[in-house]
Amino acid sequence: MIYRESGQFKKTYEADQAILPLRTDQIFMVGVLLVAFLVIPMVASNYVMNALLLPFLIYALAAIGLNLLVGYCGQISLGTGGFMAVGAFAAWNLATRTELPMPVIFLLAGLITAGTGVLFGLPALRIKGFYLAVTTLAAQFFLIWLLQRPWFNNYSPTGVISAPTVDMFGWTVDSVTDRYYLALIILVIMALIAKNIVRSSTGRKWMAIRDMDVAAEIIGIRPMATKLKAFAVSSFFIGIAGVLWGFLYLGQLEAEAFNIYVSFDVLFMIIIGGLGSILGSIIGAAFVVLVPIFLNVVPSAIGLPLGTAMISYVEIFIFGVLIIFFLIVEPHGIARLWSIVKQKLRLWPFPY
Amino acid sequence: MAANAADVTSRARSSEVLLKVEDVELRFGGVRALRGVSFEVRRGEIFSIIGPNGAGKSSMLNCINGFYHPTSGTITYKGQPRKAMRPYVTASQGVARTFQNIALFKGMSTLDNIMTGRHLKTKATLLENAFWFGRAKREEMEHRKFCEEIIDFLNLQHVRKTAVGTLPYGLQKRVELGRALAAEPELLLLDEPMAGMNLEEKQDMARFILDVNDEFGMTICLIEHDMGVVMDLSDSIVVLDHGEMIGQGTPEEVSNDPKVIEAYLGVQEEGEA
Amino acid sequence: AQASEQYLPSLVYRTGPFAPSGIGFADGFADYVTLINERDGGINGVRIRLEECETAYANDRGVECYERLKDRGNGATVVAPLSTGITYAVIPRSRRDGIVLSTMGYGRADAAYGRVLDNVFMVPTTYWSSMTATLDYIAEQEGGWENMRGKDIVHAFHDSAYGREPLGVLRHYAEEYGFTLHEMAISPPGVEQRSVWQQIRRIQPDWVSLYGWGVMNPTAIRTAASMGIPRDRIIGGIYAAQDDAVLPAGSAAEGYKAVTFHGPGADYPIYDELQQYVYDAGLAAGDGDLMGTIAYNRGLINAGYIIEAWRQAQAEFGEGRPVTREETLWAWQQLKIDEDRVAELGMDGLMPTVDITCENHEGDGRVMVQQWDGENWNQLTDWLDTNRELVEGMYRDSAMRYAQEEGITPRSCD
Amino acid sequence: MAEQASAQQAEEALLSLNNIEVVYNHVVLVLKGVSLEVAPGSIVALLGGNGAGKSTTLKAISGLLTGERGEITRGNIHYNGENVTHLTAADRVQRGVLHVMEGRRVFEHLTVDENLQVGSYGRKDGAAAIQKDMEMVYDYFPRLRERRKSVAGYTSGGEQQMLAMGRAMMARPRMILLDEPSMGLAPQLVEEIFNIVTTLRREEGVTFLVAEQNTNVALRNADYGYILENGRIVMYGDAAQLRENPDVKEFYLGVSSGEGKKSFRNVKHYKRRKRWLS
Amino acid sequence: MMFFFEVLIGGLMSGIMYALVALGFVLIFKASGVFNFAQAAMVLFAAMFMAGMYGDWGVPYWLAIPITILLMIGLAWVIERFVLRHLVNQEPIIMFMATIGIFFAIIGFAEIIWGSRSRTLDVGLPDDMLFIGDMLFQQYDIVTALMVAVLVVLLMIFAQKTRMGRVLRAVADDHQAAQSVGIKLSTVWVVVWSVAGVVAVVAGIVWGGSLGVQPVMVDVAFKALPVLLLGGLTSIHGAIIAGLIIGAGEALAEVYLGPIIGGGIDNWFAYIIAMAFMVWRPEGLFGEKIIERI
Ligand SMILES: Nc1ncnc2c1ncn2[C@@H]1O[C@H](COP(=O)(O)OP(=O)(O)OP(=O)(O)O)[C@@H](O)[C@H]1O
Ligand SMILES: Nc1ncnc2c1ncn2[C@@H]1O[C@H](COP(=O)(O)OP(=O)(O)OP(=O)(O)O)[C@@H](O)[C@H]1O
Ligand SMILES: [Mg+2]
Ligand SMILES: [Mg+2]
Repeated sequence: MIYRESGQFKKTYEADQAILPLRTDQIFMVGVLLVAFLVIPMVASNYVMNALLLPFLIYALAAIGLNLLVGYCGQISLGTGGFMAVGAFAAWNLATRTELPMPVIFLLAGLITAGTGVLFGLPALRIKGFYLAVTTLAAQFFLIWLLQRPWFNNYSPTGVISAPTVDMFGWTVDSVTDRYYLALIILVIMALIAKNIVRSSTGRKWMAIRDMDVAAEIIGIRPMATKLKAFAVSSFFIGIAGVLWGFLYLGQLEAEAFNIYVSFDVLFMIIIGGLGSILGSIIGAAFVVLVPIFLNVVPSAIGLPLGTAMISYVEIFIFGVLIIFFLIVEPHGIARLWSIVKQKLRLWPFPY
Repeated sequence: MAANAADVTSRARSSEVLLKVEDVELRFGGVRALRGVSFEVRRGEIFSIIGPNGAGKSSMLNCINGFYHPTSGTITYKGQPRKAMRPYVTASQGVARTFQNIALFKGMSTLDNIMTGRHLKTKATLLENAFWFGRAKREEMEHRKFCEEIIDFLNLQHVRKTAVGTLPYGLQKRVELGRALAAEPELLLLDEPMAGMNLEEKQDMARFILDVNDEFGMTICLIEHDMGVVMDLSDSIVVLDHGEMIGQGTPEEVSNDPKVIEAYLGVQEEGEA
Repeated sequence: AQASEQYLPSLVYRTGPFAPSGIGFADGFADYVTLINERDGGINGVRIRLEECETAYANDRGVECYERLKDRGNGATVVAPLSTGITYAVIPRSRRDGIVLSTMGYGRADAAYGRVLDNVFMVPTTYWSSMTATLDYIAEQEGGWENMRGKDIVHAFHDSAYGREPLGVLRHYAEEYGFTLHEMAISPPGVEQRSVWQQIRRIQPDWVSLYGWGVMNPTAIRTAASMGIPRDRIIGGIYAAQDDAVLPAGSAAEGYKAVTFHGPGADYPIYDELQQYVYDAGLAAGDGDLMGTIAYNRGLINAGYIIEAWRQAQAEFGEGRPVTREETLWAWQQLKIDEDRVAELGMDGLMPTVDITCENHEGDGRVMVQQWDGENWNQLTDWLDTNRELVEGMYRDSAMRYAQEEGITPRSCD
Repeated sequence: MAEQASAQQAEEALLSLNNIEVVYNHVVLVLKGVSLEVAPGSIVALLGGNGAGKSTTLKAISGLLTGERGEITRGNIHYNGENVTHLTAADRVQRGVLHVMEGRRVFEHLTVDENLQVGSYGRKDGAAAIQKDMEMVYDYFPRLRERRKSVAGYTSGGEQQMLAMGRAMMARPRMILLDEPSMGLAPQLVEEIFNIVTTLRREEGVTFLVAEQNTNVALRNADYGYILENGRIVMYGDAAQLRENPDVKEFYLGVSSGEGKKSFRNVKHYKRRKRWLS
Repeated sequence: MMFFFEVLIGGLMSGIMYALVALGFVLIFKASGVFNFAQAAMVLFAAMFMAGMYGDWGVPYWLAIPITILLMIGLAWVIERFVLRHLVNQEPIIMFMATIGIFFAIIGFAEIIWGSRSRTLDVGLPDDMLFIGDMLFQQYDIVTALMVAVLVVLLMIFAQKTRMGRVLRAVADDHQAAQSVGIKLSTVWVVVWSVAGVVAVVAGIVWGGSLGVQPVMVDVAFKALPVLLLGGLTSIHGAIIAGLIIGAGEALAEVYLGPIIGGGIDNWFAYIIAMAFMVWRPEGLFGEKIIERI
């Protein structure tokens, strides 16, 4: 019985209500954070930080945001790319047109995205399920179109714009390590916020709407307010992720780059990772960011004589197969798989 | 349970009419689910609606809590007549209910389901929740305590953290009752709370219902097909058939009403469970 | 062996929505490198090690490729990002790393003004330059600028910054010469354009400038044909000049014109050598049926520029060893490839000459007009000169604004 | 001992479960070795409290576990002499085993009529026969006839329950697994359902395995009964015999020795259950 | 005025082309309650095989098309066997996700065989201008419209006149209950996916003929989705009618509204039409009513 919960009695509801009630999990989490904050910056190469960890952290943030909406509130959205773009362009315009300090810009960009999210969430009162999912594509296509209007990129001839350097409370976030730290800190804080929200009454209301909106309404939950709140909070997260994507990771912004496939990628993350799980969002982001790169690198690393194109085709194929495979093994995502493993460990060495 | 039912003035069955249904008519296209139904529910009583399948019992509850809107007729609650209003408004006025086809939040644990019942009593804002400070934490602990009492009361301790979707049917019914109780309603609508239970479980359930009614003076409006239960628990009964009210009165009156016997009860087989 | 190899990362897009254009380029690029390695044993004996990385034309994957490859081998010295988006993302990175960016026609047009971004090169042309030449050609067809007054010119463009990029030049000319410019946006990806071309048909334009990308091009040509708009009055911009713009359109594309910055077809000495050293040796990168296509030719000349720059760096800093980033940068900053050198390379008429100075990172920007006859691209004009005065002013203004935003002090070129 | 009994009767039984173990989600062990058998043409009742595993047992028999991520990890199921443990649900229906699931499960978007027609999906005996059976169902449940053109999703709970039952009858199965058929039905209809059950058995030789909470009615109509607690069979025997068993009387029939029926009002506070085994 | 009609008719024609793709979605939604994202990939897959067999192997079209149809049936079988079967009774979003997995797997597979170069696909549909009075038509459109009309009639017969329609709806409503009455989900799914495959072949021919066969063909799906929404996810004739509405609306908006707000607006305009409409009628024009009961 490696993973034990016995012997850990909680004396207060507070302790039971904690984010990680089990000692084992607490130690594990502290370990992960220590590694993330201390070990990785020391050992990871520039490439790993720059091209793998940064996008991973940022996508994880976006995935958490989307999971709040889809996984917790049950409103499927395919507009993530569009909302990321709103965040990014809002921040860029604020940064170039005003003198506001960066942290304020980040916050405002998040709020602007939240507002946009609310606007496009309005139909959700009437429209449900896949119908809603498809209507959110309206947001995706409209927002990208809108942000391509020259005003939003200050009449840049190419439509692509360079992101300014981020300056947080006097800390110039310039080197790779700096950018990694900033993304990590924001992710940790936001993940904590997300966790707080979902374990609170707000989170329960969302889940109630997700599981059965009519019943939720009958026990007194206002569907509109609750759904819109989910759209707002989710978009806030996604907007911030968009800012980080442009400002910290790519260093440039281009509306077209936040296309529908970005939305799908983020949706994969939460489904592969686990709907309705903050941890799942993070695992899912790791999966979707890292697996294709891994698949892309492996053939040449083991000396398979495949051309670039063939590697990509195979990569696409295997990626599709892996998605299916994971869904079949555990439709509720890797996070659920993980908790089943924990349950098994609890019973170990007995099978059931 | 907390003695938070202070607003219930009298624990005895009072003569105050809590709910008055007048001439309610409900139509779905050609289907007349309710045809001119009128009755009164007094504060603190256990009131039952019975009738054959498809008589319009569930529809009546749906009208009371605002999920359906009567085509005509009025419903007066706490002295206030009302027309179309959304169910969540009704809920905020102290009406809670359980459903015939279980309507639990399947992906959530038993505890969370019951906690959602408390949500009308939470004041914490989104920001407080996000940072887990101020009212957020305090309220959470208070409600948790309250819900734990309900869980104890309903004997659900062992499934506190289990997702309700996989619970057996009978337990789900109990969780649903818990969720409704958590709202500390003034009027509790129960739609076949004992369907799918065996006798022992029904006895427990009957006990719960009597207790909430006795101890907190909660008014209860019950639909049930088990006549044993209905006759034993109810203070008064209405009988519906094909949307029409065919009988009304105390259990004795109703069970001796030939019209009711013909339409619903059939030849009385005493001892039938 | 590795130490004596010159490492060359190649960011390609052999998959994704724009793969049809990407494949030809990647093949040409790789085949040219193979040719140099096989025929000459490399540059003065320094073999070139090419490594491809698939970007699928996506910015984030491009960045990942850049980061993955930049320190491989003995270090990347030059990168061709092959997409405007990726270019923007790697500009700051490449400046930090001291790596040269070779962006052929795409990317930041204002990088052509060399004082601000010293490591980015727009060789051999930009949208702006090429548009001035296109208008010149049109005017010439109409019998001189004086006849342009009152003419209707449609710019049918990919509704994105790419398509809008030449608008500045067009508007400038429209005002100066009094023709009417109709701006017709086509929403990407452009799979259905009927209503746009119905409008264009109604205008009865004298000329149509087409700035499409990907599937938009063939669809535009097909739809135009179905509306009876004469194809020889449609002139594609440099990225609407693609074999994939005309082939799927079938016979509808006959007569379609396009501007390119290189000669058409495969009728150059270098192709004989490619045949001999690359194809016959079974070393070709692709199926071998893309030789002479526009994308392939672009791959060839992009590789040609890169290798010429290395050659010149070796000549300056010592032959027979791989050159460093600084040396490569130096070489690019004075890259000169004159007609004789082009001929020596076997690319006479295929590759435009280059003359980089401190201030001018483009060269003379010359392009030519080609026409599709249903089978092949035919050269219609010789190299056309571009309006240097206009575009260089535009480059400077834009670059200086960028420098100010970014806090870059433009270097002195005196 | 259940195992022994089943081994002896294995030949005669239409259906026999042999030491079945069911696990949900790879971790939750629900049935812990259930063995039972059903003789052809008999009515067998499966009793037990909430969560005892009745529905799980029926799903194991009909092959509907897979959709719930459950699997049979041990034991086997024989139907009509054939090992059906690993057949698909549709194959079992084809062999004549039909499952009326708990919770109604009608096709919400189809009308009552259409639901019944879908019920006859596997039949090959022509439209006339199907039409005749539909009339038969409507004769049993006149309430359904009134609502035959309504979308099933909008019918009342009891109407749906009748529909589920009627839909199963449309398939003309050899064996029907009924999961709480009386749930939500008015008292006379409960009787009616069991009348139908006995009629079908008598006239068509249909075999029934009924999971039922309404112990009284179930045992009155059944030939044989099994009592399931906590995933195990804790008691079995002839229905009549079970009805006389003091424990069954107290816990399932509500008649504790001598006192007769108690009013629900007078039941003692939350009596803790006594369990045979656990 | 003439111009208006020309735009209108052009729009209607494009709408029919969108509807053709939307039809594939409708079929599978009808049969499993799942929005099949892979439909677009199936169109590309079919087109790549037809064009590839013709271009690389010299197989004539009259042979390549039936082979491709067989291939689509094989594909349906594989998908059922290796994907759907294992996801019976899962929530729709999970199955939806799986179809995205299928999307990648089939595109990857087709590209492994045929690469991602663009190819032409010209099965010889007539492609000339046609003037009726002053108005300009295309023969290609007329042929396409006829093909779609035939297809729709056949599909409606398939879905409504046979028992199949009822069975499909039953399966979509509740997989488990359908199994419990003896419906073989595997058969139903193989049949429906095969039919959707055949629709994909037709769409592949029509769209491949106009765009060439290249990866971006999958983006046509995004034009078909608003049509799907507006028509209702379950309605075959809805797809056609909505196609006409969306096609006309989009074309008119592009011409009369686009220039005012600056740009090509047809990408999102159709979605806005669909969305606005659905706020009024959440299940689309002819979609199955969403049942809300408690
Ligand atoms: N899908 C599932 N996943 C996990 N556990 C499950 C699942 N379905 C049922 N269970 C568990 O299996 C046990 C038996 O459930 P089952 O539904 O068979 O009981 P039952 O005897 O039918 O009860 P009831 O009379 O309330 O219907 C319960 O403890 C339940 O929690
Ligand atoms: N939304 C609706 N649309 C159409 N008909 C409806 C709707 N709701 C209820 N009905 C019909 O109204 C009648 C009454 O239904 P109701 O659910 O109230 O019955 P009930 O008395 O609760 O029966 P049961 O005991 O079977 O639950 C039924 O015939 C039902 O089909
Ligand atoms: Mg009811
Ligand atoms: Mg059960």
